[in-house]
Amino acid sequence: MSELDLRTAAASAAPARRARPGVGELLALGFVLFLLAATIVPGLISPFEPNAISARDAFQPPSLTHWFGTDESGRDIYSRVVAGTSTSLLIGVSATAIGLVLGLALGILAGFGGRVLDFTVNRTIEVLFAFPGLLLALLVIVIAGPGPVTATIAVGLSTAPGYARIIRGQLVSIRTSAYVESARVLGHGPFRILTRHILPNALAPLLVLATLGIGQAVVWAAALSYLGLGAQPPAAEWGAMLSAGRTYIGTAWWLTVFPGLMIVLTTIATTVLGRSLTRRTAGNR
Amino acid sequence: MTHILDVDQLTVSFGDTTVVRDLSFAIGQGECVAIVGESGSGKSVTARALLGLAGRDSQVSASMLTLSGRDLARATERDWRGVRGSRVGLVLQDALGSLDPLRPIGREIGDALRLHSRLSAEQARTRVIELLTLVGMPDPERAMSQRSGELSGGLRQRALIAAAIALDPPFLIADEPTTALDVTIQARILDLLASIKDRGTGILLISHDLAVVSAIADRVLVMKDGRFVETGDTRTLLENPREEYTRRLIAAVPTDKPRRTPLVPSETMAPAPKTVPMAVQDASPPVVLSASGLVKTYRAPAGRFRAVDDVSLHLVRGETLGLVGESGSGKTTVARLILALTDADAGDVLLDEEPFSALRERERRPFRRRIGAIYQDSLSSFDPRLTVRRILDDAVALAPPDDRSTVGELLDAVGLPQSVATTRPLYLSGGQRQRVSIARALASRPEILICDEPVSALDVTVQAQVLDLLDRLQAERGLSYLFISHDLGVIRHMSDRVAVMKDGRIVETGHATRVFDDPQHPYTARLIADAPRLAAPR
Amino acid sequence: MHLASPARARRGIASVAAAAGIALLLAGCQAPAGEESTTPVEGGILSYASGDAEPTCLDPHVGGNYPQALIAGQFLESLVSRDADGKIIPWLATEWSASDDGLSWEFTLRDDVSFTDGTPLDAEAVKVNVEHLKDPATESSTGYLALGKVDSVEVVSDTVARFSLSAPDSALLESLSMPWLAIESPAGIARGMEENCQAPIGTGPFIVDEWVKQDHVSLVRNDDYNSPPADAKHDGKAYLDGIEWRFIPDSASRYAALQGGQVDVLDNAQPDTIAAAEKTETLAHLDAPRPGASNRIELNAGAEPFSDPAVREAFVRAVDVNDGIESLFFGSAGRSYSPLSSVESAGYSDESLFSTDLDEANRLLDEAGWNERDADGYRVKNGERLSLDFPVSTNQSIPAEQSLFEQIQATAKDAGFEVNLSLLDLSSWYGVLAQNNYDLVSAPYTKVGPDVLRILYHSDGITPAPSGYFANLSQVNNPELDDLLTRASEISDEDERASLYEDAQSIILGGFHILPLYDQQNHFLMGTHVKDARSLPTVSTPTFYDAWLDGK
Amino acid sequence: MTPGLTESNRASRSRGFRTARWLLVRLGGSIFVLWAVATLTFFAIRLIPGDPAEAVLGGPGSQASQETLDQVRRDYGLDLPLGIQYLNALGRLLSGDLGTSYALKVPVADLLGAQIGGTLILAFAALTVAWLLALALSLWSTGGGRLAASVGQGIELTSAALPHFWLATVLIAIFSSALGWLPPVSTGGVTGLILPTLTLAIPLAGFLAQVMRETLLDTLDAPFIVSARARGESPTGIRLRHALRHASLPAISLSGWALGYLISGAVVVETIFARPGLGRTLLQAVTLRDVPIVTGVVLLVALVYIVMTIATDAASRLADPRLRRAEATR
Repeated sequence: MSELDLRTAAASAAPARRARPGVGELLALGFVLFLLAATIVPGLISPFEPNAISARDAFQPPSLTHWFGTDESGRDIYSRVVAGTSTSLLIGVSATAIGLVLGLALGILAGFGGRVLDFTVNRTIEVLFAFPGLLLALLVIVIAGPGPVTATIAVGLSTAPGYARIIRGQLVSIRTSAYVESARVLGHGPFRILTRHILPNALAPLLVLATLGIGQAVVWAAALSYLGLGAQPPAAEWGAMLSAGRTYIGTAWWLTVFPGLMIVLTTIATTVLGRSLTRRTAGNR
Repeated sequence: MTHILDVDQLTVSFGDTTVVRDLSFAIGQGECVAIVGESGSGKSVTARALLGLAGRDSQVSASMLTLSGRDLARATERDWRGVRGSRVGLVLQDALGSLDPLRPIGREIGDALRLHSRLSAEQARTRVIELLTLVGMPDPERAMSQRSGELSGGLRQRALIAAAIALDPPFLIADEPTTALDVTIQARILDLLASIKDRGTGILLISHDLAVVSAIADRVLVMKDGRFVETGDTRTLLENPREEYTRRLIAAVPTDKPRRTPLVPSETMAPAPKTVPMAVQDASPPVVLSASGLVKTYRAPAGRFRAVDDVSLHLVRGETLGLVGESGSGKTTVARLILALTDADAGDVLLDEEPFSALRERERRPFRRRIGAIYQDSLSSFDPRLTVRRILDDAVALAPPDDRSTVGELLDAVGLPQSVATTRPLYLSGGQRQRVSIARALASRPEILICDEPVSALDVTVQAQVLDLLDRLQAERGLSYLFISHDLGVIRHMSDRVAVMKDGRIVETGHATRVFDDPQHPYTARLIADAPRLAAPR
Repeated sequence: MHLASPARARRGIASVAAAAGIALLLAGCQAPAGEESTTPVEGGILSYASGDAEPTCLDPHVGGNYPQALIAGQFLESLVSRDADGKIIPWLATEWSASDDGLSWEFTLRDDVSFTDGTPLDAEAVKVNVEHLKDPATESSTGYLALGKVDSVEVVSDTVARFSLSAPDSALLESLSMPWLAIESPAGIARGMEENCQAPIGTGPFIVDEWVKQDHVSLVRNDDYNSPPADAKHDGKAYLDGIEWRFIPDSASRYAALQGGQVDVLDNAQPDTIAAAEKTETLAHLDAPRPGASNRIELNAGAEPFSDPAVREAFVRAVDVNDGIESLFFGSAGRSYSPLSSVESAGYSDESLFSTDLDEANRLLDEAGWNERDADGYRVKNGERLSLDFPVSTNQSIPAEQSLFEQIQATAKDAGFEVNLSLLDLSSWYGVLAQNNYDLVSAPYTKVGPDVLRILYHSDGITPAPSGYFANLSQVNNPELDDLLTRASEISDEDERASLYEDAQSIILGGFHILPLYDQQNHFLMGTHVKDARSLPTVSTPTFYDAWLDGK
Repeated sequence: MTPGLTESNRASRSRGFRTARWLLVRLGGSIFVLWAVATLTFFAIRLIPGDPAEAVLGGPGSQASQETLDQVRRDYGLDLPLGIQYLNALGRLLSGDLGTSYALKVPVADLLGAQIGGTLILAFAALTVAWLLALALSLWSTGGGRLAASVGQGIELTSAALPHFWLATVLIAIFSSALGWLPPVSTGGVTGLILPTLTLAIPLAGFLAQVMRETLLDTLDAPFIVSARARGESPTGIRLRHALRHASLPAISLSGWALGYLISGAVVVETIFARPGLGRTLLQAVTLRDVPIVTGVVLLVALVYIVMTIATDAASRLADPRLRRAEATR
């Protein structure tokens, strides 16, 4: 799932064309704040109990009472979307974190481990790349059994090679950068150079990468949910809602459109924020 | 003389900012007019405005803008397109960037023909070869199918000129056409422009360096803050500058300025002492650094390639050794070998007669602070996350504990305001960055500074300030400099002794005055002959 | 419109030899009232969209699952069939008789039938087929089990085959009516498994022409066909030129393809699309519940907490399923209160046992010692939560059913049950069952006749096969029930048999071992231009022998 | 000026050699990757719970007897030590034998050979369409004003964030059910390919357009664009002759990755649109624990990915002479 590769390309290639926050950035920020609220205090912003079943109220279209309508079991979709935020984001965040940590480990091995290790790790990354994302995820799930945790690990694993490649590139370019060289010329020791220059400069872009990755991880987790390998009921995870709702697309579009909208908006908002963060933190020209 | 270009009250603004104000000038057939000014003075914007390329958000107005008889003051984009290429050509700095790296030269040159003429493919091809021959491209047939990256800098610039004059436009704009080129190549390009001028083409030449333009410009327009401060015939202007600003520009050119004369006629900065305490008084000053028999080979596509071939040099306390050579001659590799950033294949570097390059990195580290370095691209040598204060603090920590400057003192020493301490180098100007870079080099109390093209990326006036600063610091602190540059003017002005490098070898070495006045090696002689001087056109 | 209405004409044994012309005439007269009675048109390829898994082998002897049965019905035929009333009728066998002790059965075969490879259908072929099914190398599962009591087959004459049984088997005819025991050409079988899996050779109205994996099976008409079951509408070859049997796993795509006319018939119709189709003039609905067991949730009595009958009853009383079935299935599924499918005449219902009564459930649980509740509202006993694992196979439970389970999960919570639903793929699901890690499970079982009860609830069914599989998932271990089921499977008198099964069902229901939901759903949607398609009353697979395409 | 010439002469003389060496290194690397993928898959699959012998016998829920299980273990060599099994599998692989499917009992190579065509047609159709969409979108969004730029970015982000299965459902609902324009399932013809292709292409186009737009903007800022405009080139000419080439470079080099992404997507898309192909085969094989097929698909996909990566790298080298030089001076 190395779209991260190109996302960094996209992110890092986005120079400071505009400095002041645009409307898009403000909207994205607003949406992320809404997501945060939905994660921390879902009860405050959802009018109904997300798992309250009422078979008689099933399939109600959006109305003033049920903003996003009700699902096949009469549950309020808006409340479920809000309740699902934490699960979905948790999957997105953990998967990204797993991918990043693995990627960091591989990247550091390759970036610092000398020629042989670099070669080995590079081949490893290539091997992992040769398993396209979903394929790797499928294998992991088949081995470890389905469920949200496995899905998270699977998505994380399959994003790892992408991160590893970026991190390695980052480390190598920093290691050979003029400022690391000038620190050597001054007489600074390797440990100091590592902690003062290399790691901080390599890690800062990772945060941005992470923001960009979360949205994609949510999308991938949703795909696993469609294959029936994701979150378990009655958890109101977006991907699960999406795939459960799509059965009824012909008769009750709102079941699948609103969770889909959340996924799309989350990805857009995090990407927009990630990009603006890149622009703001990029000390490089 | 008929005017090819008539401009009256040209004003260019971006939003609320006016960058060019009320310019009026004319250029005649076969005349070369130069606009000279520092970066940001508005000279490039002026040039582009004459092509209708000032930029999407610009507002351009002029009471008159006539190009070979066509009124372009109210030209539409379509009108402009008819003019560009056919009536006016443009040559930009940095031909590597100015030619599409993905397209063959022949296609790039042929574009103007394709757009403005009805030549058949075969005719166009013949014309392109003709043009390439005209600009002095060796083997034009071959060059046609090459891409810009496959050519050397000089050939690229020739190709770019060929593209600009493809349709023989009566007017040519050359924006810094020789900046970043080696002196010998620079001279050839200027010759080429001169020959184009002689064919009757009017040329507008844009540069920050008076010495460069003085070679071919008939008239000079000195520009500052979007206005002309002084205009006039080149000889008059050089010999009798009326304006203070023009005088500063002239003074800043280091060529032929004696060693240790300030290049900035400064009111604020005290003139550096004429005599140097140690270097001159001490009968035989100690050798602080010596390198002997340095060899470095690199793997190249076709076999191995000796970047540095048996180079020996030494540096005594308080002196400047100038290392001059064209790009690719191995200067920078020598610097890296001396700094022990690259392992030499053979040869030794001694610091105070003690082994330096032979040490293991761990053993060498304590000695590193004694050799400082400043680079051409100072920005990239700073950690982008750190502020100036932290950059300097990091370096101060390496100085001997009993001999440490504060950040404030360092900033003072390089003539920077204290407020700079809290900013990051990205937000400083080129001159300020180079000062920070010098301050950092000084912070660890070194005895030697390796200066690798420290002023090559700077405007002449800023270059003058930095050179003055280096001079002053050397005098105050008894530093020894290994000063690397491709610019003979700078080298001559800065060096006590000079070593000339060519193809990895030192071909000539000796006291600066001797080398420059009486070059022994033909290569040195050619370099000196080609260096631009402040002089009216031939 | 229920095309599989019991009103469909039956013609009995007499029609076996009837001429095609007469059959056509009859078919014209016997169309159900209200349906346009037009003359069948010959020709056309019917496009069928199957939502079931693509079979791994087209020979239903190998393994033996429902997807195989669906398609095998088009090219293979059985010795006997069943009519809409549940009565066994002749097919490849014209008549049969059992010895008094029930240990020997003689089947008389039609003498004019050949397989599509030219091999004649004879007693030897029947013998080969039974041996094929009983050979471990065949890897038969369903057919092998159904022939459990058959020791051997003896060729009495070309047209008479004698089955020797180890014990009387009242379900033998029902078993033989199933497509998993269909008769294939011995020459076809002799080709070996790989080839036979690709294109089994039978006597059916269509022939397997080509199987493009992951896409479709092309079936072409058998022009020499002459062996329709006794309840078919006509004789002779089929009207259709062939069938393109496509595999379209996604239900939404399948329905969209039907709407767009890319397919003519689809199976596994989802409840909401059934409701939508019934409102659409150009679409027709065929509801054909599968025989055998009803679709029910098994309560695993083999482990805590359901080893306590009171807890089982409490669960059954606590959960509310009627509203959910009504809303999720849009009226396409009727509530069942029986272990058996509504198509089984032996089915016995007891609605009274399944009224929702939360107070009663709470009382039962309190009495059973589950009288504390934890912070989450779940009941606790000895520090253990009243927690039920409910593995759900996403391959077997349609989305509506999964939603129903979620609703059960929610209503069970009111009584203090924690239901842990886990959605699993088929392999994982079997894995969980084999490891006995479940308290609730829904595992449909299709078989002709009430003998399915013996497979599902006889204590023998608790002993796992080497793979870990066992059929008695509610783990009922009741000697009285075992006795009833064994006797029923051996008795020959129909009435006594029915009464024994009624007693057995009463025990199963009364012991709260299962929570019946509805029949095993089996809905087909088709364009109204598809005429006279019906489902076979054996295992409710569709048959297109009588079908024809109108107009298009 | 002469040094420049000799240098380029030297460079071109060794170009053939360099290309050959490059290809050799890449091939060597590919063989390693294939071996590693095969090895990894072989051992990873042994971690799957359950007895492979059961998968042979009709999968889970089989009621096979002990003798049958033993028979199958012997037949498939499952009773041998793992190391021997591995070596056997590797030996078979070397002779091009991918084994026999547990569930379908046919040679895996035959089966996948019949399936790969569909997937590749779909993937390449989607890749092409994605390319075109991305080009059109990025040209449009960089050509118009600020509004076009914002709308363009919005479209890019939205399309990149669409899960395949959801997009497929929506496309079917609109174009098949509501409008009746396009078939929702494969029809063998071109019309059946449109919706699955779009489903795969739209999110990918979103990704590619992001990269292309950035490159386009950078390219349009480059000095050679000023040169070209100074020659009188029109905005369209600038885009077609200059910007487009540059913008397509990252897209070319991403195509290897993109193909992997598309094959991942094919698992879902082939299922929804009922198309035969590797993705659907894989999903079924995973459900049935059909080890030889899973291994075969993984290997085949890895092979396709590797071939595609080499092809795109070669294409990049061809299109961008800077890459060849960078390598030469490294």
